[in-house]
Amino acid sequence: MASEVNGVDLRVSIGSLKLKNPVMTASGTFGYAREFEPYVNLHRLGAVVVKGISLEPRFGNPPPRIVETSCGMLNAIGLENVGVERFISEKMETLRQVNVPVFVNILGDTLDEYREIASRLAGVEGIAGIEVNISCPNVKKGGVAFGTDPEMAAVVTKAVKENSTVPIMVKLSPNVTDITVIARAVEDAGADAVSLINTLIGLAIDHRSRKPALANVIGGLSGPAIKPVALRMVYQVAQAVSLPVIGVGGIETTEDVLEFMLAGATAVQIGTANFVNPRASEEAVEGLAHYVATERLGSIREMIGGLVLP
Amino acid sequence: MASEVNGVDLRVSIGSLKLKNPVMTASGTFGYAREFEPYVNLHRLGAVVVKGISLEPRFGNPPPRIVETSCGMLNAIGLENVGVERFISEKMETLRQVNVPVFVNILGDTLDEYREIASRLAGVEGIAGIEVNISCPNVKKGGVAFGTDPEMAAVVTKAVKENSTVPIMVKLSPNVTDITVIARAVEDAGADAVSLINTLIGLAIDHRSRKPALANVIGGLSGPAIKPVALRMVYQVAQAVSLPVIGVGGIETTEDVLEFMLAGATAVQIGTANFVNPRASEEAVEGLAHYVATERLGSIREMIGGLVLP
Amino acid sequence: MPQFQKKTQIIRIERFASDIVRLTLDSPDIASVARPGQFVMIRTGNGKDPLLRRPFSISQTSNQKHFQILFKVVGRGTLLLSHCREGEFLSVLGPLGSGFTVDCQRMNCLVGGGMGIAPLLFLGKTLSRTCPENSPLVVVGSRTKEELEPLVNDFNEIGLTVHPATDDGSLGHHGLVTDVLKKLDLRGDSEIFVCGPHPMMAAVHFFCEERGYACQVSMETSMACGMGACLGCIVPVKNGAYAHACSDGPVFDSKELLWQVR
Amino acid sequence: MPQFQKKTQIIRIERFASDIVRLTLDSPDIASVARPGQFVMIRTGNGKDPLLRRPFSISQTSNQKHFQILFKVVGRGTLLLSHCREGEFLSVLGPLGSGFTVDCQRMNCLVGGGMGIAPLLFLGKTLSRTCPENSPLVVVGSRTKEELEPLVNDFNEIGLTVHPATDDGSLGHHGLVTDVLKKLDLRGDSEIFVCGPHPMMAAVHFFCEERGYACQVSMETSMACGMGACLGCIVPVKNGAYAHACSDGPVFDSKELLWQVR
Ligand SMILES: Cc1cc2nc3c(=O)[nH]c(=O)nc-3n(C[C@H](O)[C@H](O)[C@H](O)COP(=O)(O)OP(=O)(O)OC[C@H]3O[C@@H](n4cnc5c(N)ncnc54)[C@H](O)[C@@H]3O)c2cc1C
Ligand SMILES: Cc1cc2nc3c(=O)[nH]c(=O)nc-3n(C[C@H](O)[C@H](O)[C@H](O)COP(=O)(O)OP(=O)(O)OC[C@H]3O[C@@H](n4cnc5c(N)ncnc54)[C@H](O)[C@@H]3O)c2cc1C
Ligand SMILES: Cc1cc2nc3c(=O)[nH]c(=O)nc-3n(C[C@H](O)[C@H](O)[C@H](O)COP(=O)(O)O)c2cc1C
Ligand SMILES: Cc1cc2nc3c(=O)[nH]c(=O)nc-3n(C[C@H](O)[C@H](O)[C@H](O)COP(=O)(O)O)c2cc1C
Ligand code: FES
Ligand code: FES
Repeated sequence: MASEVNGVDLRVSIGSLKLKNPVMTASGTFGYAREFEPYVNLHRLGAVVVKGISLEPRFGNPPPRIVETSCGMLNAIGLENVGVERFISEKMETLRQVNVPVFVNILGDTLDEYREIASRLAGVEGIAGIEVNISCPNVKKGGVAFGTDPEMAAVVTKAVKENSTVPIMVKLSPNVTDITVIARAVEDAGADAVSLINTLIGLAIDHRSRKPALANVIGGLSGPAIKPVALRMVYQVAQAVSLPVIGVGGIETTEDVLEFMLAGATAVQIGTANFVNPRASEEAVEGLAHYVATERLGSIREMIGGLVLP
Repeated sequence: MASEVNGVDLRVSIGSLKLKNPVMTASGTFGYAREFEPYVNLHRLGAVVVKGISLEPRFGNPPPRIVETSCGMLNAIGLENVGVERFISEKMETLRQVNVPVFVNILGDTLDEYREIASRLAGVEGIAGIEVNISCPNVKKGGVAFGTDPEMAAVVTKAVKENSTVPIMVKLSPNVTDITVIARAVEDAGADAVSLINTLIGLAIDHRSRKPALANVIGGLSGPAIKPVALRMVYQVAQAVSLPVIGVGGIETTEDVLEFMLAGATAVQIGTANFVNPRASEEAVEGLAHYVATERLGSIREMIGGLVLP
Repeated sequence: MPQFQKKTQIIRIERFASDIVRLTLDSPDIASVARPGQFVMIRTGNGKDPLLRRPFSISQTSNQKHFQILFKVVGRGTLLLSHCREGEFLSVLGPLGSGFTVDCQRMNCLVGGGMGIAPLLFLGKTLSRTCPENSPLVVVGSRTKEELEPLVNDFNEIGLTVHPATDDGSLGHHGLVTDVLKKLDLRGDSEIFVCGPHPMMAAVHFFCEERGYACQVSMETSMACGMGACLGCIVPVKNGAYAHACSDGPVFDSKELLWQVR
Repeated sequence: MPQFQKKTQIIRIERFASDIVRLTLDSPDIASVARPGQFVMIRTGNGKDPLLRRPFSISQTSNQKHFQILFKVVGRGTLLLSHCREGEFLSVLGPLGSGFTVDCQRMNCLVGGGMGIAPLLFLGKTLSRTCPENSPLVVVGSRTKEELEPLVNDFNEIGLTVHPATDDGSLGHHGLVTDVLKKLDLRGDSEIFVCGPHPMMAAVHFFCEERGYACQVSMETSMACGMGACLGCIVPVKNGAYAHACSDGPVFDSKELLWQVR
C-alpha cells in the first residue's frame, strides 16, 4: 500500500488501523464501491465504508425515498440491503479485489442482532473495520433509541466490540441534546473511533398534493446544508474524547476536509457529495497532497485539531 | 384592524389573541419593525416579534458576528440589545405607532431575570404578547440550559406566565433529543403557544486563517438549510401538544408557509428571508390570500395540520 | 460498461416551445458508447442549490461525437438548464443505465408521450440501422403540434412513419397515444417500447398483457446518483421487492414491475 | 430616508481587469436620491446559494437615472455578478446607510485604495458640484495601472487632479497611498475622506489624529441585511460598545471608532 501521494505524508491512524490518507467515503453514498470504479481510482482513497448491512435482507422503504432540499437532500432508504450472508458471499468477494480498506457499516433492531452480525463478520477476509450505525433515523425500532441514549449506545458498542476482530468505529446521531455524552459513553465501552454525524431528521412536504415528499414521512437530511452542525459536533466531540474522530456531513472539497481536521477530525467521510461529483473523494486526496506540499507541512496530521481560537 | 385581505379569511388565534393572518416576523431578523417600513406595509402582517430584550443592556459579541453557509447563515449576535427600560421608553414608543400586534422576545440568564423582565413589561401599552426565548445558543449561561431541560423550561414558563398580562409563547430550541418533551413541559407550565425552531448550533471555520469564522466560535444556523428540520419538529410538536404551534425556520415563500401549516403550525415566523427579501412577509400574506381564494377554502385555518399521510 | 464524468460543451440549443428545449452536447466519449434507453445525469448549475444532478434520456447521438437531450422545464433545475447559452459547458455523467433490448424478428412499435419521446428517437434510429428490413411503427403524442412536429420530422428523416396524437388535435389523432396504439394492426409477436407519463405506460402495459405482446418500459423516478449507489430510485417489482431504475433500468420488461390497476 | 427594493436592469458592463468589473444599473428611484458614501445590497444569483445579498458602494450616479457599482471578484457572489449580461435584471436594495458629510470651507482630500475608490468617485463629483471654489485633492492607489487608470480618468473628467499610486509602480507613485498623502501640502483645517483596506484606513486615521485633521472613514464589514435589522455588521467603538456599519455608517468620523495600534 502506497502510504504517500507524491511523496507527501497523508497517513492517519484509526486505532490499530493505518490509513494512507484521511479521506473515506460515507456509508450509503458509495454503494459497494464498485459503482464508482468508472470515476475513481479506488485504491487512492483512505478507506471506503459500505452501505449499512443488517442480519437479514431488507427491502427498504417504498418510494419516494429521496427528495432534494435547499443545499441538501432527505433520504428514507429504509436500510435496503442484501443481509449479512449475501454481503459476505457476493459483495465482499468483489470488494476484496479493490485495494482499499473496507469498513462495513452494520445495524440492528436489537442488541442480539448487532452481536450476531458482528460475530458473523468476525474473521471475514478483507474487512478492515466495522462502523456501527446506532443512529439511523429511518427504522422505527433500534436505530434511534440506541443512538440517543448513552447507556444503550454503550451496550451496543460493547456487544459489537466483544464480537469483532477488527477496529470498530461507532457512528453517532446528531439528533441529541449533547453528543459528547454519547461519544464518551461509547469511548468508555471500548470503541476504537467515533464517526459523526449521521443525518439530521427532517421532513419535506409537497404543498400541492399536501403529502409528505417521502413515503416514510420523515427522512435524514444530508449535504452542504448540515455542514455547520457537523463541524460543530466534531469540534465538541474531539474535545470530549481521546478517540480518533471521523468527521462526516456536507464534506465535498479539500477545503471542507481541512476545516473538519482543524476542528479535530482525524479522518473524514464524503457522503452526498459523491452523488454530485463522483470524483469528490479522489479529488480531496489530491487536494490534501497539494496542500501539505505547498504549506510545507510535515504531514497532514499537523492539521488535526489545529483550530486557532480568537 | 382589517381581519380579511381581499375578503379572504386568513385569521388565526394564538391563545386569546386574534391575528389577522398567520404571518409573523421572527425575532432578531426584523429589528424593531421600523427598519422595514420602506419595504413593507407593516399593518398587513399578522404580528411582528422584536429582537430579544434582556433586563440590562448588552453590547453583544465582538465581530465577526455573521457568516454565510450553504443555503444558510450562522449568527452569534450575542443578544445585543438596549435593555428592557430603554426598550420600553424608546422602541415601544415608535412600535405603538405601527398598527400591528407586537410580540416582545425576552431572555434572561437567570430565572429571576425572566421574572423581572416579564413584570417590567406587564401592562406596557402596545404589547400583544411575549415570546420567551429559552433557546438562544449564544449566551453561555441561561439560554442553552433552560431550553434543553424540560424542568427548567417549565419553571421559566411559569415564572413569565405568572408575571405577564398578555399571552406568552415559548420559543423552543431544536438542539435537543426530543423536542416534544420540552413542548409538553411548557404546555403544562401554562404557555399559550410554542414557537419553533430557534437556530441549530453550528460552526464555520476559515481554513486559510485556521480560525473560526465567528469571534464567538459557535453560532446559530438559520435559513433554508434548516427548513426540513424545522418542519419535522413542528410536525412532531403539533401532534404532541394542543397549544397553537408557531413554525419558524427557513420560511421564505407562500409555499413554505403552507407547508408549515400543513405540518400543524397555526402561524409562522419569517426570519432570515427578511434579509434577502425584505418584502417576504407581506408577499406571503398576499400569497396566502390568493391561495385561499383560488383553492376556495373557507379560511386559511383549514390548512392547519392538513398533511395527508400516505 | 464505460461511464464518464465530463465537461461537455453545448453546441446547439433548439427551443421547440416556450418550455421545451433540446441541447446538443459535444462528447465523443459518451456519444460513441451510448445505447438507446440510456441516460445522463447533468448538473444544472454551478452552485450548491440545486444540489443534485438531473437525469435526462439520451435522445439522439450523431457521428459518435454529439448527443442530444430533449427536456421540458418543470422546476428549478430544468429552468436553469433552459437558460444556458451555446458554448457553455455542462458537467455530465453517463451513459448510465441499461438500454432497450431489440429483436429484429419481432414487429417493433415505439410508443412515446411527452418528453418520453426523447429516448425513442435514438431507439428508432438504431432500429432502422440494425433491422433495416423491419421498420418499427411509431406512435407519439404530446400536448400540441408546436412541440410534437419537430420530433415527428426527426422520425421522418430516419425514414419512419409516425402516427401522431395531440391533446388538442392540432396534429394527428385528437386524443391519447393509447387510442392510436389500440387501432394499429399489430402482429402477435409485437414488442412495444414505451416511454412517457406513468399512467400512459401503465395503460400500455395492461394492453400488452391482454394481447400477449412483449413490452419494455422506461421508468422515471427521482434519482440522486444515477449509478446504483444511493438506492433512491426504486420501482416496485413483484413480491414486495424493488428494482433500481438507474442500474436495473431505466428500461424494464413491463411484466417484471408491479402496476397498480387503475 | 427613501429606500427601495428594485429589479434594476444592467445597462452597461465594463471590465477593467480580469477581476474588476463596473456595472451601470438603471434605477431612477435609487439614482435620484443616493448620496456619496451610501451603498446598495445586491442579490448575486437567483437561487438560495449564495443566500445573502452583497453590499456595494454606489460609485457614481448619472442623470438621476443610472448608478454604478465597481467591484472586484473575491468570492462566489462577486463571481456570479461578474458573469451577468447586459439587459439582465438585478435585485437591488438601497440606497442604504449614511453618506459622507462635507464642509466646503475645509480643504477636502479623498484617499482611496483598491475598491475603496468606488464611493470616492461619487464624492468627488458631488464635491466639485457643491463646492466649486474648492476642488478636493484625490489620492488613489491600486495594484496596477490597468485597474487604476480608468478611475483616474473618471476623476480627471470631473476636473479633479489625481495623485495615483500603484503597488507595482506602473502608474504614479510606486508604493502606498499613505506615502503620497503624507507628502501633500495639507492645510490645518483639512478633512480626509478615506475608503480602502482596513490597514490603510487605520494608518490614515492615525496620521489625521497626529496632524489634527478631520477624518471620515467608510467601513466594510460582513452584512446580512444592510438596514439595521440583523446587528451583524458591527465595528468596535469606544467603551466596549459597537456601532452598526450599515445604519450608523458605513461612514464614520474616524475618532469614534476603536483602532488597533499596529
Ligand atoms: C431516467 C430518466 C430519464 C429522464 N429523461 C428525461 C428527458 O429526456 N426529458 C425530460 O424532460 N425529463 C426527463 N426526465 C425527468 C427529469 O429528470 C425531471 O424533469 C427533472 O429532474 C426535473 O428537475 P427540475 O429541477 O426542473 O424539477 P424539480 O424542481 O426537481 O421538480 C419539479 C417537479 O417535477 C417533478 N419531478 C421531478 N423529477 C421528476 C421525475 N424524474 N419524473 C417525474 N417528475 C419529476 C417533481 O415532483 C416536481 O413536481 C427523466 C428522468 C429519469 C429518471
Ligand atoms: C458598505 C460596503 C460597501 C462595499 N463596497 C464595495 C465596492 O464598492 N466594491 C467591492 O468590490 N466591494 C465592496 N464591498 C465588499 C463586498 O461586499 C465584498 O467583496 C463581497 O460581499 C464579497 O462577496 P463574495 O460572495 O464575492 O465573497 P465571499 O465568498 O462572501 O467572501 C470571499 C472572501 O472575501 C472576504 N469578504 C467578504 N465580504 C467582505 C467584506 N465586506 N469586506 C472585506 N472582505 C470581505 C471574505 O472574508 C472571504 O475571504 C463593500 C462592503 C461593504 C460592507
Ligand atoms: C442516500 C443515503 C443513504 C445513507 N445510508 C446510510 C447507511 O446505510 N448507514 C449509515 O450509517 N449512514 C447512512 N447515510 C448517512 C451518511 O453516511 C452520512 O452520515 C450523512 O449523509 C452525512 O454526510 P453527507 O452530508 O456528506 O452526506 C446515508 C446517507 C444518504 C444520503
Ligand atoms: C441575526 C439573527 C438574530 C436572531 N436573534 C434572535 C433573538 O434575539 N431571539 C430569538 O428568539 N431568536 C433569534 N433569532 C432566531 C430567529 O428568530 C429564528 O428562530 C431562526 O433564525 C430560524 O428562522 P429562519 O431560518 O427563518 O431565520 C435570530 C436569528 C438571526 C438570523
Ligand atoms: S439513483 Fe441512486 S441508486 Fe439509482
Ligand atoms: S447588516 Fe444587518 S444590521 Fe447592519
